[in-house]
Amino acid sequence: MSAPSGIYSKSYEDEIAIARTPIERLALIIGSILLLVFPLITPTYYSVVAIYIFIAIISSIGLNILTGFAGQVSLGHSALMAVGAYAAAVAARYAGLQFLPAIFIGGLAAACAGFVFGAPSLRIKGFYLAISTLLAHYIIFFIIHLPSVAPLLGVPHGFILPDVALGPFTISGTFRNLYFYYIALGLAVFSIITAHNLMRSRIGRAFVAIRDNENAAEVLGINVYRYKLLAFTISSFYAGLAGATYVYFVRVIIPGHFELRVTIEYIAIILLGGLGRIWGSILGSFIIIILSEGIRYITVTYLYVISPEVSAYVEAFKLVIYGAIIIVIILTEPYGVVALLRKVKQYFKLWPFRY
Amino acid sequence: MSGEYTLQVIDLNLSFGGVTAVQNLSFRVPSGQIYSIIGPNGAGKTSVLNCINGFYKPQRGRIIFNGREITDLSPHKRAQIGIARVFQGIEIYRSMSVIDNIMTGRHIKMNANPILCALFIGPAKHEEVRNRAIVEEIIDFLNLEKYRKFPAGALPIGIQKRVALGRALALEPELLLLDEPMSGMSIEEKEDMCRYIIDINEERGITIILVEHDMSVVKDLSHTVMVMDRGMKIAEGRPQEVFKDMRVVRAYVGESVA
Amino acid sequence: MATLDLITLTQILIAGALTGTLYAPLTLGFNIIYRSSRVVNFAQGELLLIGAYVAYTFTVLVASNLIIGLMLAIIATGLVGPLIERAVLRPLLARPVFAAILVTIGLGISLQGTSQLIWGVTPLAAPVSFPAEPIRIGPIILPSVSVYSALVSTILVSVLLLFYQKTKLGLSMRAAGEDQALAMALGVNVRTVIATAWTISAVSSTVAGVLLSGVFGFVSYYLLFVALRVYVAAIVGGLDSVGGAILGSILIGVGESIGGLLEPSVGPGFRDAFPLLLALIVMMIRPYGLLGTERIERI
Amino acid sequence: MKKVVALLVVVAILAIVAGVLVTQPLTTPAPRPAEKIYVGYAFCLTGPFAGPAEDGIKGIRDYIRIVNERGGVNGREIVLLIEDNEYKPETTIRIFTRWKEQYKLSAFVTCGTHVVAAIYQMVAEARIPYSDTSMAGPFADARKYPWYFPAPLGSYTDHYRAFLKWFKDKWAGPRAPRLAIVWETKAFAPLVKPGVESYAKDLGYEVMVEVVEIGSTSALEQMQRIKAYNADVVATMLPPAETALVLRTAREVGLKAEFVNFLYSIYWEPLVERLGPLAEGTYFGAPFVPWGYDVPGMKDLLEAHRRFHPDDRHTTQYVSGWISAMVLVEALRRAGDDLSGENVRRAWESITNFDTKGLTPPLGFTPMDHRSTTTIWIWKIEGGKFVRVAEVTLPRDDGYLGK
Repeated sequence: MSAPSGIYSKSYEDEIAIARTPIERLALIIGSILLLVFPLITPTYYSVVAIYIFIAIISSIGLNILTGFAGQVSLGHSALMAVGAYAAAVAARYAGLQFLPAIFIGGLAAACAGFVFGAPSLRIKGFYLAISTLLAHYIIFFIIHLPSVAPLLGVPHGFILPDVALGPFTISGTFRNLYFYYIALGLAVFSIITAHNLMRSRIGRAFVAIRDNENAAEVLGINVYRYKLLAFTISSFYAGLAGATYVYFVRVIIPGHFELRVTIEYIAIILLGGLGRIWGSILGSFIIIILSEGIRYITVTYLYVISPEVSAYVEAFKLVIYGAIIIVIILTEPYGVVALLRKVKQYFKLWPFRY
Repeated sequence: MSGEYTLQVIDLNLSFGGVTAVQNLSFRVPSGQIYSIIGPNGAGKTSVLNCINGFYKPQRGRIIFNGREITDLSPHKRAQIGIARVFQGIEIYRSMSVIDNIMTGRHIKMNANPILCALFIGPAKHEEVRNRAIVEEIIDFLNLEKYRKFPAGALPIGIQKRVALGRALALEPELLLLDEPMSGMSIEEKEDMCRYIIDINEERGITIILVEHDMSVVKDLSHTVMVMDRGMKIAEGRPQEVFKDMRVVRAYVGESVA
Repeated sequence: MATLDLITLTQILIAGALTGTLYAPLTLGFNIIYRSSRVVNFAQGELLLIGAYVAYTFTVLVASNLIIGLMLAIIATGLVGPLIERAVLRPLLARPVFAAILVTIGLGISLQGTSQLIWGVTPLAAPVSFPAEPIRIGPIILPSVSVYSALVSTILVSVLLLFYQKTKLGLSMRAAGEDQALAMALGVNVRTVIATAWTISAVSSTVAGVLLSGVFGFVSYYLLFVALRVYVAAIVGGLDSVGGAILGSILIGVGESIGGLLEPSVGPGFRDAFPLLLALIVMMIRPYGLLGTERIERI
Repeated sequence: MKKVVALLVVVAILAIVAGVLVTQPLTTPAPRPAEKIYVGYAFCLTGPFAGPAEDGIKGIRDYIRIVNERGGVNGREIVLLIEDNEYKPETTIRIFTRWKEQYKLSAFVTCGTHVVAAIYQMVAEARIPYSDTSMAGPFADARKYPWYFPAPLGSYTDHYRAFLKWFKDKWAGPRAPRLAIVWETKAFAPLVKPGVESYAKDLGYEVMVEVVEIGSTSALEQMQRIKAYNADVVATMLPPAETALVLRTAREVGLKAEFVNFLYSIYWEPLVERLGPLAEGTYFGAPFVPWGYDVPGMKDLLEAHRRFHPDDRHTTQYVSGWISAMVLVEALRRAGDDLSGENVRRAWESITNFDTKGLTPPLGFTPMDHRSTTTIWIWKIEGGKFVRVAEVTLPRDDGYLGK
């Protein structure tokens, strides 16, 4: 069903390989080359947008693991990104850690926080759980703003992170964005592969089992609470990684990076892309960021030409369109763009014979 | 296998608020048997299974599995020591493929940690492949080859029930709880299911507790039948004997008659 | 800090409870949509904003009489609510709940833009201005807007309860609130129920918008910040209970007051944080909210 | 089939969006000939300060329009790039990166103190003078932030300091005056409060501090504490809605004290109108005149307004935009033909005693100090009008630079 006829796997190892058909392999190679060459042949602005997309992919993969796979709704994702970002920033500033160890520390710190965020999931379910994570979000921000903590973290006007250093190489100056593109790409690929592996292993299956039916999962010997906590922890690791990478990119860490609307945006990304699919996170990040960036660009470029007096109205118009497109996509395909693409794939697989 | 009885239920009492679901119930399931529980709707059959599984905490009573007291054990621990369950409703994972559904049943037999899983190297990968072979064997046993990669939710009900059975088998349990495995099936599907149940019991030596409404099935399959009514045991014995008992017939008045 | 005497404490608690009634209509609006269709409406804040702007339009620009203007505003939003539902949420009936959530997010963004397109970004006059002089009961000072909002909330809830108890539609709504599938099987027209829920929600959001803008004296974008508490209030009270919405709102108000009282000793921002801690504790003890009913899962 | 059609529509929309995005800069060659001057305004046209910003951008645009009509700066036309930064740092970063590539920016202007915090480093690396509508003290320290020029309207801290100095000078009470600072911890106030607080203590004030967070609906406890404290002055550092809340609650608890408010929350006619009696008698410090104030510099402004927006709202924020555009144009004029960021910055720092014909006190910058002026006018709201009650000149004291 998933592979065209004529594709045989000689062993189970073959079957679980990532690219199985020649077409898939070709696509993988061409895609990799395109991604590697992209920043070299386009203006830096596109690399910057791409970096945002990569970071969104990392973070939304985390949210998708929690919400899409394990079925636990969270409104605390941006707070976890903040925890990761602040942990990395503190590690870099006070312990002098380099980029990779620092963002790793960020991921771990967020994972620990996520473990705590998930604690209520033993008793609280569904939207109630979402609100408990929302409360956790605000409590984290309250702590960050406490007079005894705030100066240490440079809250609220932020402190500057050191340049990204990889071993003896320091990345700064003119080509900073270019190098950072590759770093973010690498981290995004790392996240995609690890998440893909996790989700096809016993852990991913346990998550889906919990999402679909907790009782059935229990009788299969899955410790539901433990796996929910694990889902929170793993999800938060990606959130922390994304948060840390993000602040390294923008150089300054301020609480304003991680407001609630960021969480909402990530929820939109995974819902739009497709819940419970790693591809959903990738496509969703791509669409949401291109959309918000593109609509801004088009409205500003073309509407200001018509009349320079319309400033605030252009912005309002932009919001209306952005919201409307999200609505239209979901009304067209409630299961997200991934489901839509699968239908198209099926359609063309059978083409020109329809039955 | 320790002892003669795989499961002993002693003086079980369960109530919700003021409503009594199970009352002073004791029974023993001999090892290697198919033990059926029958009774009219609301007799408390499923509640008993839920107590054995650990979903309901009885107010009083003990449950002993293989000589070990499990009354206070959580459901997933009970699964880990060898109690599997197929639910009355179809509770397979609809979005997963048939293979993944049954692979999920192998959960307790696998133990790679998250980091190994994320990197998909070494033990994690070997484990996946090894268990996959066992799953293929179960698929083979239940004749599910055709549907291996279909999302389970898209399959006919009869096949879905078979997948659920396969998933339970993947646990390699000692005790299998089947809650109305035949409901909603055609005659042919029922016949198939009966054969699988007998094979599971005889070839794999798995003790089975069967809750079923179809009396002909119960008669044909069971070694022992227990009859419940309003939370109490009203009869127990070999199928032929039990069905002669007048109380049983009375319990079924107005219900599907044996 | 001045010594905490009984009068101050009473004052704080009463004022807090009254502030809570400011949130109550909005929480109610959120709650009703959830009850009728299990949709978590992330556009509730935007409904509030639109409601306040519409009220401004009718009271300041269209009608010279305040009461007539407010009536017109309520009618207008009461029509807009179900229209929104019809346009974007109806097609998702019986589709995944998550899709509905995303649609409400998109709806919120669009409504925000629409409000800006129509009413601009300059603060507009509040539809109703409350007297700046407080109402005094002995030594206790109560902001007039809080007192009026308590009054309005009481009326709103009474009317709603009457509607629930006495009308057939109300009965259907209660039935649908308990169990949608069952209600459908019993011949309840779920579409009508959901449309009615959106009407009620839009109207009570408008009422909330009028009251809340009265606190500041003008209508603008900031009303969205206020709306965030609603989710917490709804959860504390219990999502499936009308009484819970009111109780939750009041508790959040009282929590804010107590937090404000303790702020000098705990730290800045405790006024906002304390209700959340309170909510977390409530959820730990009663995971389905104070007045919510726990659903026993059938296995 | 319907699905597929709908899908195609969506794909088409996305393709157009992506297509325009990709092709646009390629069709317009990136390095443009230098006959035009490009200045980028990433402004908060949505968000909590959208109202003032919208008026401010009109003032800026009208001034630049007039300059262009009169032949531009040194014969070059100024091109204003305006986009909405949504009051968010990340949006600003994307806008800046794009402009930087598409145009040779001579200056970059944003809106929002937290935006400055997040983006300063990036703009400084691009070596482009960076200005802003905000005037937070710490960034005015040119030793630390050499590329940043706060709005040429004093600094927030100085606005409050000038008032405190003036109030202290006329204080005749038997005890030290008591100051209550009401701030929020999430937006701009944390950058203002420490400087004001330490200055007040230096002046001999007794100080207490209260917090009213953004989004509050009640400030009863705080105002009661302030009343119990017997404060003589209340300094609010809050956005408009919270300022309104505080004024109202103060009235309700019967708090009798002088209020000195944040200029962006009060120095704007629509807000004063909305607040009505609540705003009466409150103060604020601002080194620029309101709309229609009778000074020579107002003539051009009124004229421009008459021509470009005959029916439009006339506000103080328009004036502030106009003034900041004046300073910008002056810097560009002094930069001459070399419009590189370095040179524009040098030119900007060479401005001394810039005369705005009464719109502001004389403005000036030095390489060490980017505060435009430390002469602050104290304004009082009387009868819904802004009345100038005093002029206070603070010493350009290094000790307070960056606070």
